[in-house]
Amino acid sequence: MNGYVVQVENLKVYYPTSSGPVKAVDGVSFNLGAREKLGLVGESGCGKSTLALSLLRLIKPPGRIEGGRILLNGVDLTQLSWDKMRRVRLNQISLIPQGAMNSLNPVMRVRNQIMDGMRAHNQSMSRQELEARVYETLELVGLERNVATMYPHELSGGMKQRVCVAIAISLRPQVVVADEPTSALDVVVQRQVMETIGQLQEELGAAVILIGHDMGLMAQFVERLAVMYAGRLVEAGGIREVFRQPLHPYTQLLISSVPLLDEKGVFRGIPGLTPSLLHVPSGCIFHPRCPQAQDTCTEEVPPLVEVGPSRWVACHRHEVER
Amino acid sequence: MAARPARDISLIRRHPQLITGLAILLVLIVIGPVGSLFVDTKEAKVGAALPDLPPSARYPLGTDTYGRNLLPMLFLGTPQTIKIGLLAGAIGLGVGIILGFVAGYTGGIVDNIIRGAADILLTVPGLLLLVVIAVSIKGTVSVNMMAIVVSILAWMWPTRTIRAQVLTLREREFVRMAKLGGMKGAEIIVRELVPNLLPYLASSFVGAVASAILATIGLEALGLGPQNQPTLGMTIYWALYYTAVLRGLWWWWAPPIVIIVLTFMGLFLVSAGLDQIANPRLRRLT
Amino acid sequence: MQRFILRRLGVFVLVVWLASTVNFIVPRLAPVNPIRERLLQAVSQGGAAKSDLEQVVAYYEAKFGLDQPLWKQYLNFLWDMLRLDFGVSIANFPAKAMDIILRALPWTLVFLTVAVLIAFAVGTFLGALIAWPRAPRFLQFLVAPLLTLSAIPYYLLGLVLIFLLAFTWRIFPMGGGYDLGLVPKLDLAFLANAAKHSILPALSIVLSGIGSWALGMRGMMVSTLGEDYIALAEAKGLAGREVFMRYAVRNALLPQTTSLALSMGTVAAGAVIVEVVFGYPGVGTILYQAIRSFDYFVIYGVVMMIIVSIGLVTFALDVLYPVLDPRISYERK
Amino acid sequence: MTALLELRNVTKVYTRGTFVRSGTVALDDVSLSAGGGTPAITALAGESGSGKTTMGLLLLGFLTPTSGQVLYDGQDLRKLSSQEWDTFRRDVQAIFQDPFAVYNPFYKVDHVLEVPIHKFRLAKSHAEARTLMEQALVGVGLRPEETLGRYAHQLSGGQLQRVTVARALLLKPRLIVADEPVSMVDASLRATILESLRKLNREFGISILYITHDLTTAYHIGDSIVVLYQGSMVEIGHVDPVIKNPQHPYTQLLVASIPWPDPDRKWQRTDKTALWREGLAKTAVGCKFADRCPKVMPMCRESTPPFYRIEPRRAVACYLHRDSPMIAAEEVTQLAL
Repeated sequence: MNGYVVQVENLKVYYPTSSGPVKAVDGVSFNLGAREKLGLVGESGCGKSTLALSLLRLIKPPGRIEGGRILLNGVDLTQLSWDKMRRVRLNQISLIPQGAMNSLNPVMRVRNQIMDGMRAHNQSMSRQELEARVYETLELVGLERNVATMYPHELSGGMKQRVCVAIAISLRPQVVVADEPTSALDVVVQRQVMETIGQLQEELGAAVILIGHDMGLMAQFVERLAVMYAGRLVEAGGIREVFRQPLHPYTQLLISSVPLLDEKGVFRGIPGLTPSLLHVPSGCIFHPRCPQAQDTCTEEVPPLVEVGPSRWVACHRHEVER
Repeated sequence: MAARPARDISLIRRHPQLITGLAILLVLIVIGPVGSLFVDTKEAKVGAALPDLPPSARYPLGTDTYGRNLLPMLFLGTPQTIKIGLLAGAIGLGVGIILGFVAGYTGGIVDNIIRGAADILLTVPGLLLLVVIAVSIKGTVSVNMMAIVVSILAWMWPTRTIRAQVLTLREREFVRMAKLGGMKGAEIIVRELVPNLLPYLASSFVGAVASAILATIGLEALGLGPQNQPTLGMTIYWALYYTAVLRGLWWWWAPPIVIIVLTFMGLFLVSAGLDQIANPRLRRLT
Repeated sequence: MQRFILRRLGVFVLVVWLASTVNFIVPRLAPVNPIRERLLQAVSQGGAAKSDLEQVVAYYEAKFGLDQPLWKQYLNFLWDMLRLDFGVSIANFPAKAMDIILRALPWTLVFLTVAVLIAFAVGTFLGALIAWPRAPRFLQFLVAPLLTLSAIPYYLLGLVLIFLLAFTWRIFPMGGGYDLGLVPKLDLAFLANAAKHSILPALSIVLSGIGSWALGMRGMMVSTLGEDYIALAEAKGLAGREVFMRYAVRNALLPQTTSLALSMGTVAAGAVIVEVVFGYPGVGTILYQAIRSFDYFVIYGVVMMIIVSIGLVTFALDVLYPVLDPRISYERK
Repeated sequence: MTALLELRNVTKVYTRGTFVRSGTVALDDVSLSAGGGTPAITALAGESGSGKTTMGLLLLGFLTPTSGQVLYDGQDLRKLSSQEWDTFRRDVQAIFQDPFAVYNPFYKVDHVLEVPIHKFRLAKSHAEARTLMEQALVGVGLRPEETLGRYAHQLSGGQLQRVTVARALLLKPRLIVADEPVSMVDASLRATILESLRKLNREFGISILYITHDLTTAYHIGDSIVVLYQGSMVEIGHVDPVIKNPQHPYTQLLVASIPWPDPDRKWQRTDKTALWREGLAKTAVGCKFADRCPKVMPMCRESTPPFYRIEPRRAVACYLHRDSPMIAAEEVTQLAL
């Protein structure tokens, strides 16, 4: 085992529709080191949520994992039986959901929603042990003990999301997948929840995959960043390298479209429309909107090439430099 | 209103429930008048034939203790029961639309009163209130009067469903955008709300017709229907009255039950199909 | 929480008041007061109990004090209703309407509650299973038969059952509450016989009920399974059984219980006619006989008793609801 | 100089329950003017529950205040004659948050453009109406042949939002209330929409009330800014000083919580209590932010702080600035123009 807790190789997740397959994830590969904070950024419709769900094999039919492997500590999750996979969830890899608002069972107290997860994975724990563990986890996410007996409708948005975080870390998993955990929250509460996840990551030593579209949040939280566009990885690298000199034209435009404080009133967007995953453009998927597109870009699909220590990009312009 | 685009024709083709439901209902509506062409409806009178004859070539559905030929009785009775259902359903829907819109659109106290009345009346066994009313109307009840009596309790479900829809639609931004576009009051209801309500209006109508027919047959089975009309419910009442079941005259009560069951299945399939159009997330039944 | 119960109690009182008002007003609306007309007609026919009927007319005159102002009559009427004194039965004078009804009520309550509970429980569970993706596939073939069953009104299904199970194959008695020779008393033999007689009527309600409850529940489950909390439950690695029972069914049960409360009216109405079809000695048959003989006081009595008991059941369900759904009982802080 | 639209001492309480009225106070005695002389873009910033959307709906006449008045050209909205109401509708338009919700699924997207043209009689013939629509669409960077004749579900969120902006371009009202116009649109498409809004203001002299929870877009597009906290205004002034050097503790917390897209510019250290005690019951008397305020003083809990003018065109409702001159509420609203 080469120090990677998760290795994704050429993962493909398609949604068959009457007019052809929607290629939500079309051959994505990346690695996640133990205790590492990896960001997965992309705009809506780029397949990042599908990727998150596929890591826990939670793709709902008609969606299917078409190909590729997902290795968790060397074990290929795509081959596991339904029940074996169930035992891996929460135990080794857990999910912090996006829709905090109604991810909790409205008719069940917070305590039971944390306990049933733990009980599902080790029946041996006694009731007192479970109860103690619940209070301990609530404290970890900065919630008072009385929250345990409350129902979800009595909690604020931020508190609900922190209960979801508590559930996700209740069995000390090795990997936590956070699928846009704060997209529905206000900026102050967002910071609060993100700082909670950050502290827990250090204390518990779990690897975190943060999935989202907010470049600012990525800059504040993650160590390595991977950029997704229309179902494919276009760039990956250390957070500072990607921000200092983004290699892929899409990443460059993405970073420049996030307004900074010093240039008031200057807006930079990305021309054109996000491509449909049904009729994927030929060659490089970004070529219709890419200001530096050349002929080769429209014909060949640029492979993801390593241009530096764990520094990847999928763009014909960078093949030449190799 | 803008002509419905092609989109809707393909929509219906993709909904088998709606089509089978409509087909069943169409057959039931047509069976009466068409059937009567081939059979002498005068034989549906008392004494037209020997009593209690089992089905035979001459009398395909046999005869009852009154000596009435049951086949023409069925051809005359079916359209009448359906007519009562449609009439009461229409009245129920009409009242339901008015109350549903008023409650949904105005809100406040008016909404609470209407919603409260509808919910309370739904829990009360409406049939019994109808019994009290029907019993008090001396003399023979006509088919139309039957429809009116039954419609007294057919408006609650339509009011509930339409009110719920109006409440959700009213909050939608496109209503505000219409107001910003210069539209006011009634025009907003007609041009913005009603087109989105059509599937719900149709399925409420189907629901009202179903509950009206159920109530009608209930009243008639208790003998409170039109005495001289061969409606499905009355046929069953006479069959009960003359203990046809115990005497094994199955051909007297079985056909009306088959027709009634087909009617309800047709209505159910149509309303399920319409709900499917209204929100495609509901998976198809079969 | 108390405010919620008070409101539901208010609804119950309103229902009872509504029922008694309808009973009071409707006969007076008709061109000729039907009760009065029926009495005079009975008296004029003479017949053996001529003197009894004259007493009934006198009783009726005194009781309703037709000369008194309408509102005074109304108040008397309401007072009688509260005391459940529905007056005297015209058909079998001098028996009090209330006594006749009380004799029949237990029959109805027993067989109806048992049938409805079984239908609701089995139907709801079956509907939930049909909607559950990981349930056995053959369940999908149940949808069509369930649809047919739910399309048949109870009493018509009863007719079919009598013909098949009683007339042709003679497994169950043809009808009635107990064998003719027996005298109703609370011993085992009688109770067993009564139970045997109640099976077909109960079965007609159960079979038809299962159909409609299953389809209702299936619809609720389909929308519940799309919720985020189901996705998180699966992400927690909970066993399928637990996600099904404590997350999906538990939440889909809420609207299902509301529709149970709302359907009480139609269920009771259907049961009345089932009793008529089976000649089962419940309040339904009493009502049927009262209608045929235009025995008004008994009719109003039966109508009031059924409405009041259904009102009680609905009130009980309403009070039970906050127990199922915590969001209702706890006022938001 | 009377503003086109003005909220004067408006309080709005949403009540629930028929018999026992339990209400939540959305707006607490707020005064604000919009659309005055020089057409400006006023940003109205606050978190969810701060009452910013309620203010927008009040200005648009979709809600009536529990107390206080909503004035159009100095006249109370409720007293406008039907004819005056039409000119009010003509002058004040809106852009809403959810691009899809604004389109009635029954009609094509053209409906949203055709209705106002017809109702406000902007074109004499169908052909003229068509050209008006096409010009407006081109004005927001859309190709008419790819947009008109389509249903909303056939277009993307970004395209639909631009059609709504084109609608405003078409009508050229005097004031637009834009409630979170870009929050549901991807960052890459936001630029074109914000650009069109600024064009509406700079080239066509349309004042814009830009309602948002995102201070960065407020900074980039707004001229002046009003910061709201739980139904009350806490800071008001030109957008540059307020964001770069916030004075009210709540505004400071908001600015400190912005995740800057720069790995070397980490979240500023802030006081833990301010960050964590979110969602607590608000104190009845005194400053609403007192429970979370790191610099809270006894006087903050005794009475509600008035506005203090700390710069010619800037005011803060906080006792920390009690030595600056007080400023009356009516005058404060002028600062936002």
